[in-house]
Amino acid sequence: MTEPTRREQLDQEPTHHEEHIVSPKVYGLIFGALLIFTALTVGASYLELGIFNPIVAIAIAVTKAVLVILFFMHIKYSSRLTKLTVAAGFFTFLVLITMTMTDYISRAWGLW
Amino acid sequence: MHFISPVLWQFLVNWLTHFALFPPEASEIAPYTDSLYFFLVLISLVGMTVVVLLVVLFSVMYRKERNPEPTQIEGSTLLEATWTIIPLALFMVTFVWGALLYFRIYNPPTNAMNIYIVGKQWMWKAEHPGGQHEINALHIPVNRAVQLTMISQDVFHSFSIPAFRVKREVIPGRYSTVWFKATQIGTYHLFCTQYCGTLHSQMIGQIVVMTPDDYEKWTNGSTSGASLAQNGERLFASLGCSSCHSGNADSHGPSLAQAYGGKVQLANGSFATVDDAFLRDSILNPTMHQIAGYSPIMPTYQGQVSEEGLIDLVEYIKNLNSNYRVQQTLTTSTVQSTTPAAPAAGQGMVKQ
Amino acid sequence: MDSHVIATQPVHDAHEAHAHAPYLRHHFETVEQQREASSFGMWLFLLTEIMFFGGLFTAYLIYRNWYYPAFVVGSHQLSIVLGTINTAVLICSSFTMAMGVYSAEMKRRKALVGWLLATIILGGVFLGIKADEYHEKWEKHHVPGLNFSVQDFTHPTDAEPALPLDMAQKTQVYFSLYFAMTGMHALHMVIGISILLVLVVKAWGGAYTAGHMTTIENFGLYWHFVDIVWIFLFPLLYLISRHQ
Amino acid sequence: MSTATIVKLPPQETASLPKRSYLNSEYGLKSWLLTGDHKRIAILYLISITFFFFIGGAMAGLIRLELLTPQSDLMATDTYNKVFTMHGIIMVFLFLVPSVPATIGNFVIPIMVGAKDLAFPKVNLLSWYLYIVAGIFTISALVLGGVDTGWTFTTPLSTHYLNTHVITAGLGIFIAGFSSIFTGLNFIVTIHRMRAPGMTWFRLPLFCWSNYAASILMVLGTPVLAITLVLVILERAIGIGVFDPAKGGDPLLFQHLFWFYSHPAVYIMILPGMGVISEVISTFSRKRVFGYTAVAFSSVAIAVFGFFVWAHHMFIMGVSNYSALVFSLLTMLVAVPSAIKIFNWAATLYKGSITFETPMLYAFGFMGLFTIGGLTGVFLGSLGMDIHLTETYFIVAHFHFVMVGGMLMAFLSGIHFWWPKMTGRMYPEALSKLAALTTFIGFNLTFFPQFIVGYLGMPRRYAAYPPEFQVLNVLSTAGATVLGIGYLLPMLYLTWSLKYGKIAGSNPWQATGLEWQIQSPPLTENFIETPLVDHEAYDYEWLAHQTEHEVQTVG
Repeated sequence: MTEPTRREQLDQEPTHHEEHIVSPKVYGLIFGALLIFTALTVGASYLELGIFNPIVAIAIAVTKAVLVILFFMHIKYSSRLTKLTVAAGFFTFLVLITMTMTDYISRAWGLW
Repeated sequence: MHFISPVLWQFLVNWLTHFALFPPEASEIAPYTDSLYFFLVLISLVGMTVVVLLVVLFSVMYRKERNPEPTQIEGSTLLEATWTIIPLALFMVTFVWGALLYFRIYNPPTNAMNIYIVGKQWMWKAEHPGGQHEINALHIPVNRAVQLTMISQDVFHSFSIPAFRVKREVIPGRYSTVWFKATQIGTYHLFCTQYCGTLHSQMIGQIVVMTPDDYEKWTNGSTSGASLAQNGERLFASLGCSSCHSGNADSHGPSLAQAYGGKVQLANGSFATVDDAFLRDSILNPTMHQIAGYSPIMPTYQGQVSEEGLIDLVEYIKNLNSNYRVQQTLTTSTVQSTTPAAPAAGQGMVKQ
Repeated sequence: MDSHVIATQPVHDAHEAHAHAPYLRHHFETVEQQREASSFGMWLFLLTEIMFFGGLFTAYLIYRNWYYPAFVVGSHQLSIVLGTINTAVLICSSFTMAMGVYSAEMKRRKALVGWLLATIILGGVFLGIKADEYHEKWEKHHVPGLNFSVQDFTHPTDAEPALPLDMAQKTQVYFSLYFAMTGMHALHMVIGISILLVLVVKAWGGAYTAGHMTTIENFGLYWHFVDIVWIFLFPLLYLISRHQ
Repeated sequence: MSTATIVKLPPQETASLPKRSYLNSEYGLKSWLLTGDHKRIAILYLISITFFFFIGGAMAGLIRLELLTPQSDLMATDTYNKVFTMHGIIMVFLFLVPSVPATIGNFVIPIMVGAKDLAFPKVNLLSWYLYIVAGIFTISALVLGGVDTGWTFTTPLSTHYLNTHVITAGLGIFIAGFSSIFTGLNFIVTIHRMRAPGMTWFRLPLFCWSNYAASILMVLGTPVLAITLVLVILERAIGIGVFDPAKGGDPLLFQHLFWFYSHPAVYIMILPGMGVISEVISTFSRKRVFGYTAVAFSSVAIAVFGFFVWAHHMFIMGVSNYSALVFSLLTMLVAVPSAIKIFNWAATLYKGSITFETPMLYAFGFMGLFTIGGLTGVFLGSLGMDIHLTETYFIVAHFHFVMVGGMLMAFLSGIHFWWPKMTGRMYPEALSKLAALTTFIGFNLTFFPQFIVGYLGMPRRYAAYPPEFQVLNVLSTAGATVLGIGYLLPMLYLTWSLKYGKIAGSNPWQATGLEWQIQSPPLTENFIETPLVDHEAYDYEWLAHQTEHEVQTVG
């Protein structure tokens, strides 16, 4: 049995990931997109969309957040572990909201 | 036994005579709660025995002197599945049983008589529909379903009667209800179990369960003159409610006659049941309970009516069987105490 | 190989002369490991930040459903122009921060300092505008607890419809959340700018352009996170039913 | 010592402590207060949590003394309220949450995974300083006149109806929260990124798994408590309206947010303790833990499910009945992984070669008491049963069985287990067994009567109670005295052993963990060379082979 060097052992770690440098062009594009989305969301709030007003606003905000996370924060180029970490955060946040809402929504349903 | 100090001796006697494992089973619910409790104690005993037995048995059999060489075992999926599934099954039974009990405890029967409870730091105020007021005590008849509509004036309290196995949080700004049917005559503890400040441990009282006759006597003996509904009527007039809720077709507000218990459509399209909580909220936050077809002109009475006043109003509206009473209130600003607003006291306390 | 795998005996001279990079801390094996550890650590910290703001968002969601008219009117008290400008400013600052990270990656010292300074200025502009908005709220008696009056909502002077008193009082809940949320966000901005000031000085000394730039990267993550929070706060607080 | 013992102390004539270790690498107060060494920080934590444990314990003593008689005669009711509030705050936030992770975990986790230190030594030190600042805030709240909200800070009581130092105490807990976030963050990164070559996830000792699971809860749960406390403080200080029913807020929302952290916090407290038990049971039965994977994943399952059950603290508080149903069901599910653990530990004993050293005695105590604590948790998770039991002494007994009977037993077990590693010296075995026994008896005498008095209906947090509950309360107070002695004993003989204890040698228990393969007390850098791991955790055959090999080469 040949003894693997420490360096090799570390490189076999599944979480290992090569660093990727994002080019200014990508940053510029994302920057532009974010500004456009900001304009869009302001515009959309002046339209009468009924129930879709908040949905559109949230959808645009989520899109913007995803762009920032993927590109500005390099998640697109990060290891699976980092992606999982971000996902875990949002998942727990959703647990907090949905499980709290189970109470608030069903309170109005009457006693039984 | 002379060598035992008198204090200790007294203590021992006290112990032997007062030792109890269970509070009295004084309500219809109590036996149900106790049977679930026995079931759970049984499960626990069995579980405990299994664990202790395994630990003791293995400790004896496989102690180093007897078994110097351990045998390495990886694990056993079958065994692990067994002790995953058996507890899971038992816990599921517990869940279903507990849920059924919960329904039973928190679902009042429709014919329950209603008593209002107001909690405040640090006392319980009970208001009977006939106008009897009590502090830190509650007189109820035996074998009669009693529903409590409770609210707190300040912080969270909790209304607990161990002998009845019922308990419910008393919440500021919101009615909560609990019901029970006492089955044994006697006097029982009433506790506030939610920590509510300095004198939390003195927010206690008595539940007095009486025979129907005694109860009748007690109600007659402690009436304060006007029933809750009559007080409500007076308040209704003095707040000027009748100017809009006159029941006429052209009035600004919806008719209140026989509104209680029905469903109304709200301005936002949803439907709501008109219950005590709805009535109370409508007085304090009319905008949030805007009934479809009416304009939002009703002012809020927040800060103008005490919780007791609200209870009077709710009780008054609850007992409005026709608009006649409202119109009478409209025309006569003073209330004749000779005309009881609620029908007969006994009837009036029965819901529907 | 077993016997020497694990050190069982103390060896007096344990300090081997490794050809370590100067910024490699003693307990890491490789630079790679160190960088990944600190980036992962930063992400975990941001995870706590998500949950920190998560509590506020939950409260917001519940009260917005309960008191929608109050939230609409409250929202209309905010200046959409200032809000939009601030959003744009913050997005710009995120961009400059990203470019700062890029400059560090490219080992361009002056560019890095420049981008960082730009980020500081933009952050300062954001806080300035925010302070102006807060000041206006104070003048208009919209600060719950300290200085609040429902006058503007029950008897509006502009085109807004008047709210009934009970709903008007609920605007307090809106403004409480407004101040709690934007206040927490602003606090994060203040902390961010303070750190940036230190970073600029160090960057000027060339600390991050010699190959070790984890600090800049991690700070970038923080700054972008603060930006994301605002991306949600803006539509939630400023843009409720603007069409009404 | 009987022949059954597996303690292999080095021959006493020649025994000596290693010349160089983390304890004597540097001298002076400064070298401790500015240290980056995880072992020294663990010691700092150990000293500070012991300090707070005894303050909290003194409060518990006062509570029990007051409850000796039905009247509130020892102290006024508001004093009593302040005492139990302080007892709760100190024990939960300043003792239980940091107890095992910040002391034992801090000390052994880096060594267990084969690292030289935690990933962020400075953050680790910062976490200790935050803890100290939190402690100062809490103590000053106490000194300035106390706080009487109960450790749950229930609104609107805490925001509008009290004149005590709620803000000071709240800030203390807020800061303590960040201390625990940083500890958790450090553990997660260390376990992910700092493992030695060959140390795969499934070769990790179970102590690492359970601390990892607890760390997830710390990182994700604590911030919600932090923001909730910020809102309470803001509401109290300047009167914003988020929870205030008078302004349209919902006081129940506070409960939701508070318990979103505080229920998982229970698992933050118990999971690391479970990790200790896995190590101890395995070591003293000389067997690998039965069903390693099941035990490892049950920790993670507890952590994940832990986030879905919080509203079971609110069944009677006016949450919707439908919601209560969901939360009760999920509560039943979270009980299952704990059951799996208990049975797997019991099965580990099967065909082992068991010895009964002090840590093992504490571990047996844990198994018994935690089983009772866990099962009574099922009582409280069951909707209908909860109505009668909640807010009574039953719930007090339940969580003391889990927290004191479970967690504190595990903590003491762990301290005795790793004491030789931390200090290089053994403690007096007979005395420590006596302490374990005293603790067990005292504990049962203290808390078992509380189940009965709880079912009888005695409400918690009562300074005065109806006289018919006195007998059980007297039993409880008597037990508390015994329990107090049980806790003072280790304090004394462990301190004694620092100077006079026998030299322990590197592996007195013949345990398999990496931490036992290095000298005791360890070097500052733990390992001279990064270890290469080629065996599973709890591989006693590997260990036997290892010792044999040594004997051959030496001899």
